[in-house]
Amino acid sequence: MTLLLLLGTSAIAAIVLAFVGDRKYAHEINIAGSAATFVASVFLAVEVYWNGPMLAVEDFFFVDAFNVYLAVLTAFVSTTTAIFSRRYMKYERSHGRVGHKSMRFYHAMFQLFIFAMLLALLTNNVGVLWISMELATLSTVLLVSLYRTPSAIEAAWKYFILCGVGIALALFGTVLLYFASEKVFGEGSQGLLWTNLSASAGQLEPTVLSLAFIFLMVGYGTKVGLVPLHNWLPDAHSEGPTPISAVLSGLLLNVALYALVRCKVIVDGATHSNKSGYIMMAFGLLSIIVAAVSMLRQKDIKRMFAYSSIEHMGIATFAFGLGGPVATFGALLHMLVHSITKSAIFFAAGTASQMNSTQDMSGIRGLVKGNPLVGWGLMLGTVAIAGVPPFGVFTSEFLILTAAMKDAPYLAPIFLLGLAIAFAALFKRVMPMVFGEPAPYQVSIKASNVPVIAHLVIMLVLGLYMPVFLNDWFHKAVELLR
Amino acid sequence: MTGQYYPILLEALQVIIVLLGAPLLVGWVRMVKCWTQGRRSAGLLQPLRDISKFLVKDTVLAHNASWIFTATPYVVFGATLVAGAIIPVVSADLPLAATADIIALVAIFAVARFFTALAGLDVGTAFGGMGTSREMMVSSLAEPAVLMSVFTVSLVSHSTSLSYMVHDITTVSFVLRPSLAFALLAFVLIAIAETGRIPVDNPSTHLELTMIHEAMILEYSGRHLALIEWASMMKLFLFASLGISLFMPWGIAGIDDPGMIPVALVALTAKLALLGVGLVLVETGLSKMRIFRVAEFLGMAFLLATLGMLSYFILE
Amino acid sequence: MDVNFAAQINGILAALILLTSFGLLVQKRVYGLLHIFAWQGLFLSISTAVVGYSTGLHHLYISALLTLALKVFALPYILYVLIHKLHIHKEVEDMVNVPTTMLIGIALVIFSYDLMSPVRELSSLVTRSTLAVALSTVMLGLLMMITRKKAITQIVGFLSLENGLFFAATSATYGMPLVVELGVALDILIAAFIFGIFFFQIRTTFDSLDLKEMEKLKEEE
Amino acid sequence: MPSPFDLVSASIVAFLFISLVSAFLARHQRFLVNFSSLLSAAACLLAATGGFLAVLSGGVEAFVLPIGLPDLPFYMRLDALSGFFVTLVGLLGFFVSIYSAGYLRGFLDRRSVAPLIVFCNIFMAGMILVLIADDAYFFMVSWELMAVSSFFLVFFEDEQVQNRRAAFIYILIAHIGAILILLSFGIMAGFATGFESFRGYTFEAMRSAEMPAVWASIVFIAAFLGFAAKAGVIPLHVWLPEAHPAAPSNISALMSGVMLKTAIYGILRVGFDLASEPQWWWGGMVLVFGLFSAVLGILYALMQDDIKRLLAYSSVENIGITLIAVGLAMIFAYVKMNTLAALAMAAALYHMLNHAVFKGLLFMGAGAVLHATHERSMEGLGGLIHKMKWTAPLFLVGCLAASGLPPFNGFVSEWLIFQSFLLTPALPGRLLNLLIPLGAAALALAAALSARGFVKVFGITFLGQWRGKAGFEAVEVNWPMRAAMMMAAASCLALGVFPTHVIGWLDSVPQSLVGGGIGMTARASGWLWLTPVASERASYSAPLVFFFIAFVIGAIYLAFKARRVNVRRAPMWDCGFEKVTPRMQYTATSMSMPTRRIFGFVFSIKESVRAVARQGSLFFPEKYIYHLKVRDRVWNYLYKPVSEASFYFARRVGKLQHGRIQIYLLYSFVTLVVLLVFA
Repeated sequence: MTLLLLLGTSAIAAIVLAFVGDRKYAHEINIAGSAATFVASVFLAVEVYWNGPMLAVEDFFFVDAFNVYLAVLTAFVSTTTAIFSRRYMKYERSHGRVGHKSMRFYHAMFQLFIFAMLLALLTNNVGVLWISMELATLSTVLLVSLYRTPSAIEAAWKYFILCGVGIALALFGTVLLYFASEKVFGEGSQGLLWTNLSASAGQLEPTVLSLAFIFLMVGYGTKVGLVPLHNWLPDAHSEGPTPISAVLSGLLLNVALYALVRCKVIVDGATHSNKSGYIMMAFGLLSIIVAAVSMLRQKDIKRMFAYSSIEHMGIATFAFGLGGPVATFGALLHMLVHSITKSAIFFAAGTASQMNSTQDMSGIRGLVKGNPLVGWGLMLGTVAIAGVPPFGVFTSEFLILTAAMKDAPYLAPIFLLGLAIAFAALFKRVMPMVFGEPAPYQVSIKASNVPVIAHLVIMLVLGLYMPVFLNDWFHKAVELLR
Repeated sequence: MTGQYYPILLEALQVIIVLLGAPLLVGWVRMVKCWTQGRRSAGLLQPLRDISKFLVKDTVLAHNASWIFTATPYVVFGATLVAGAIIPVVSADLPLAATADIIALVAIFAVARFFTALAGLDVGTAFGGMGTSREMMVSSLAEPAVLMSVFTVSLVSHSTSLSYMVHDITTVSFVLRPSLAFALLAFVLIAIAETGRIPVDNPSTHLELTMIHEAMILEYSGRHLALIEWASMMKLFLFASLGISLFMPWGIAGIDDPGMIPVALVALTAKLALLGVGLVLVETGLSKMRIFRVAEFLGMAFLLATLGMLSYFILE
Repeated sequence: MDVNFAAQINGILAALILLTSFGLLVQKRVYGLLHIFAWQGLFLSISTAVVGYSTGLHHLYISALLTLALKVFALPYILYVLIHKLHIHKEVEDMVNVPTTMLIGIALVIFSYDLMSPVRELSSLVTRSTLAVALSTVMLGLLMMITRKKAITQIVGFLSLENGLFFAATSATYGMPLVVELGVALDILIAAFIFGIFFFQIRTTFDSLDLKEMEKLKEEE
Repeated sequence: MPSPFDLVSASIVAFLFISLVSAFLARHQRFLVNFSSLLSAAACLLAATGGFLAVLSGGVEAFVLPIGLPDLPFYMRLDALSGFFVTLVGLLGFFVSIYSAGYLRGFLDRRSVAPLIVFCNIFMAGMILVLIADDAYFFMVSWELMAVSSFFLVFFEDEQVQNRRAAFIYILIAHIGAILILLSFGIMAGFATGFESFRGYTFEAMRSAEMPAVWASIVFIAAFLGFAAKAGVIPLHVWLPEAHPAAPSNISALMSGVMLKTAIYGILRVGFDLASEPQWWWGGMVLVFGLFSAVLGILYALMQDDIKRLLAYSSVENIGITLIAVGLAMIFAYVKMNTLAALAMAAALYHMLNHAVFKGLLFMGAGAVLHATHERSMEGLGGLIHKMKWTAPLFLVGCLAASGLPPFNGFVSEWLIFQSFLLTPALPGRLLNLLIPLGAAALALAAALSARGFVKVFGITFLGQWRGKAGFEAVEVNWPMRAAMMMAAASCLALGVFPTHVIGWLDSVPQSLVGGGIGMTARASGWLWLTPVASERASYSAPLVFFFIAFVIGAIYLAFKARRVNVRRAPMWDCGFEKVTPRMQYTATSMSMPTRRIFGFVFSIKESVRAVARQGSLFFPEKYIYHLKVRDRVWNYLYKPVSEASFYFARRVGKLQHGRIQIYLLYSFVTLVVLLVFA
């Protein structure tokens, strides 16, 4: 019940906003919708926490420790993003970067996007998972090109085509999956239910599944933004409006990774080998290194942090590939902390580029003097994302690293090298932006700092003290994923 | 009944020897030098006369001389005298010898030098600075060298405490060792450098291009100058007797036999006299080096000393 | 009509689909592309219907109809309208030389055949052999997107890739569950609208649908 | 009666509390300064007492703080080793806190001191937490807490670009070091039991971890390099001479005085406590690194004309000296000579204590000079002894101590290290036997050179005549600063004059680490006499030496008083050349010229003299311009290649982002095909 409420809220919000999305109170509706979703998700979470995994609507939905926490995370980040986007988009609007229709479109699509992701997370049907992933892509494509600038359109086009092709390949993988499962479950949607597949993965045909996994890997991997399938990601993040960048790298990548991991579980169950794990580790390492190195030479602030998202997704992928309780725990935690931190950073970065009316990092200076909250927000966010304690990212990276040291000691140095380079790049770029004398053209604007502060506080708490229920969830999830 | 006074008497004797012996040694050296150069000498006591003369003369201070400048002579003299009270000259069981071993001894000399160098900078003349800079260059190379050479001896004698070293070398473990030979050679070179003799420095010049020690104390006069001069004489005497008691201590009074002391005195005088002659021969034979040759000279000394220590570890 | 016969028909249709996607690969004229694409959709829907008939799975009829509606009429029509509106019907693009493309295409067909042979052994379906064709259609669609320089041709390539997927779904598994089928169809429809919007946006901002215009976003030297 | 651990943890809470409160008191700057300095001074005292008692009792206290991950709470442990370092932090922290009360006033009307105070207290807390952490996770958290807070402190004055650059280099090297440390912890945890259940991260589990010798060596090397990066061991020292001048002086005092020591703590912790299977060459490696740092560090120091840079390089030297002792201790411990190992370790600890005190004093003095003149380069200073009547003698004490001259503390520890060299018997292993004399030689050289360096610092800065802007009048600094420096100077003297007590106190540390001690033998013949092993091997009586020198000086002084001659002031002797100006004095550069000539091969020197011609005259130029640039060779040999390589790689990778969508599609296509073929 809660579940339908959860999905329904965002769907309804989307529809409503499709009509009134350009009114003055649209922002508040947007916030309210997201907030309601968040509340619903919390209730759902509590339910699941007490009663354990649950199936709903004749097995169409399946909620367990793994996806429920991602659902809560999605709802939460969407709420804070809505709060942030209120002032942000008002400013954009007042500076004539977006028009009436666009605002309507923006709000509707935002909610639709949330809906798609929640659906992807909660559904039990691998096919529907695919559909909602596609839906998530489609709903954001036109948001990326919201500003109608040539580069925005180009970015959106690349996003559309690359993700379209990727997702198509994923569909092929899904077809193969169904092809294999059909022999076990016969015709009908039973054969696509994740619960059935994972339960009786042993009977599925290994060859087909390993084939299927490759397609799923390439397909969903494109959306996760793994190198070398990542090329849409920096463009889309840097050209879209900041709230969208925040949810893209904070949520969409997570959901894609979630889909991938779900499929991995089935495949591993069938093939009884960790071949898929090795593939994921390879992708992860490649992403870490390439992204870290690319960050060294970035000029656009959002672009740089987009690369950092690639790096962190690489870390999580690597960890999931590594397997084992510690690594998986770390990976789950990493998905959480990365999305919270990264969205906070995007908020701060967005405000910063509004203040200096440029996204070029060489043009942004002395934020601390201009607006201490924004400056420190960006600085601390960078510190956190760079994996420095006492912020949560460190915890997950610590666990993943040590696990890597134990299970794959010869890969660990590469991993560490990547981290070091990324660290250097981040600090080299961010310090001049935050400190020093502000640029003359810098204006101080009314930015909503609540989301940034909230996220950073959460990160700090997570770094120093992890609540027991979260820990239990992760352990349950780890159990599910082994 | 003299038993419990014996150490005190011995210490007193030692201090007197150092205080008076130093000017006498310098006087002797100058005398021999005059003879070798066919001049009439001013006599053995001339240095003593100089000192007493300085002591009664007025003192002139530069306008911006600070308390460092006035304090330095006292510190230098005090440090050197304490050093003199530590090195066994006539008897191995010098009571104060235990207060500071050979490393501490070198450090005490370093204190004296440190303050001299500061005094050189204090007034702010070009000369003082030049002297300080050069002196510190010399010392920074000489000090490790002297440490290394005495380390070799203390490795041989399994002790760094002077009296035990002397005792050990006279009585127990003296065989002809390559390490000691290296150490001795190094020590001689350094002693020349440290006491500011030709070919490193010339105590009797005031040519700005050549002087080192004199440049630092150029501003001193009167009783300050007296203290400094006296201290430097003592330094010469002490290095001589240190070399003697480390490398040729025979004839020195061993642990608790007071009877030997007169003999020891005679032996000491003889050795010092010989050393003086040797020094004169060196100084008349050689001419002063250019300042940056000194570095090579000392580097060689350092190398020799290290070789000595190495050869102890490798050969013995 | 007995199963083997259906299988033979299906085989023929598969061959035709493959042929059409080769045709797409080498066709220069925009209208030509559309026609070939429409033909492909037709073959696809027929084969779906045949499979449905021969196996008595009636939801396949629905998907056959969907295919017919979308792939044969709706999409080509939308594209046609767009081309007309944007005055790009004369656009004839120079290809990177045809023989190479053809060779690569053939290589891909062989590759996917080889790839699918193990899967083929596993399957008991009459239509199993067409899985290879489906995969090669996908591959060829991808190849087309790589080799073509115009936005519109890329879209066509993308759609034929989708055809391959549909074909795989029907031939390999007698169609996905209906929910999925509908969802996929819906997605494709939305996609169609989106690229429609895109064409206008691109056209208005770059006044050409040539992808060379859209190579600004890259790591500057 | 609270236990030592209670005191220490109380101090940590206090520090965090202060930083929290200060964050909200940013309005009332003046109040904030006094309040925070006072409170943190009290907290430091708490910590110092706790550490002192812990070392005194030599007991072990453990505690588990139920935060962090539920499966991995924060384990804490206070034993003799941690206690010693906590004492260090507390002691110097106390001086510096009092100093800050005066020093921070200098910022009051220029900029907000709130961040400085906030991060400074976090920094203190972080350092103490590092010392009492007892599991890898908590250790890393506190380690990075320390690093990051000090990083913010380094560029507290963030307008200058070079400060930001310094901070960047600092944080980067610190982070790479941290990663290396994490590497070694990770390996140990991996071999420890209960890794799967998060229990392997505790130091307890690591101690009992069994691992093959190769892995043990990797663990040690990684840990050593990681900590060396923090300690500023050459060649990882480059951040240090950048960061120390950039940071405010009270912070540089803390960083150089105690933060570097926490790295040594880490080396001791891993080398003696955690790592199993020690190898014979571990000690040798540490020794060699120590030698290079000691000699090169002081040589670089001699070349500087910025006081704080010079002091920073001298910290490199002293860390090197400490590592020499540590290396000796490891070697002795390996060959099971516990007494010798204890001697060497006691020497190392003692030297760290001394260095903390005198380097703290020197940095505070440098801060005072900066505070009074706003001039960091010695070339613009001089004659301050007449203006700063208190600072000058206190700074002099620091210089004497740093040059290892009796009766001050620096000498005692160097003496102990020399003793442990000289007591070395023939060791198994030819290499080690060669190392010992070379080590002694290098140490002697470093000691002598450091005297040279500090003559330069004091002489040029405080003596002679004012070289700076004409008509500038420096004024003595305020009381809190003076008081802090006085206390530091007093403890320099005390540590130098009563070594036996100190050694008796810290004896429990070697007892616990190498299972031997010199506490008994050191005091065998009374507290007056320091006899490390036996009185016939070596003995040194600091009190007596001090007393006798004082006595002789006093005696002469009185003798002169008895019959006084008149002293008159006169202009200094100008060789008959009338116009002697302050510009004719020796400068810092000319002071160190002989060293440049002798050891020139060590540095990369750019030297140029340019004549500015006077119009109309060919022969008599207007003036000569002398330009000198001395740099670490390490920069060109190590750091430039690395950064250039990474940027080159970055350019190459950037080419991947080609911009053409077809190319991107090709990537996916190729990836797919490759995977299909190979997987």
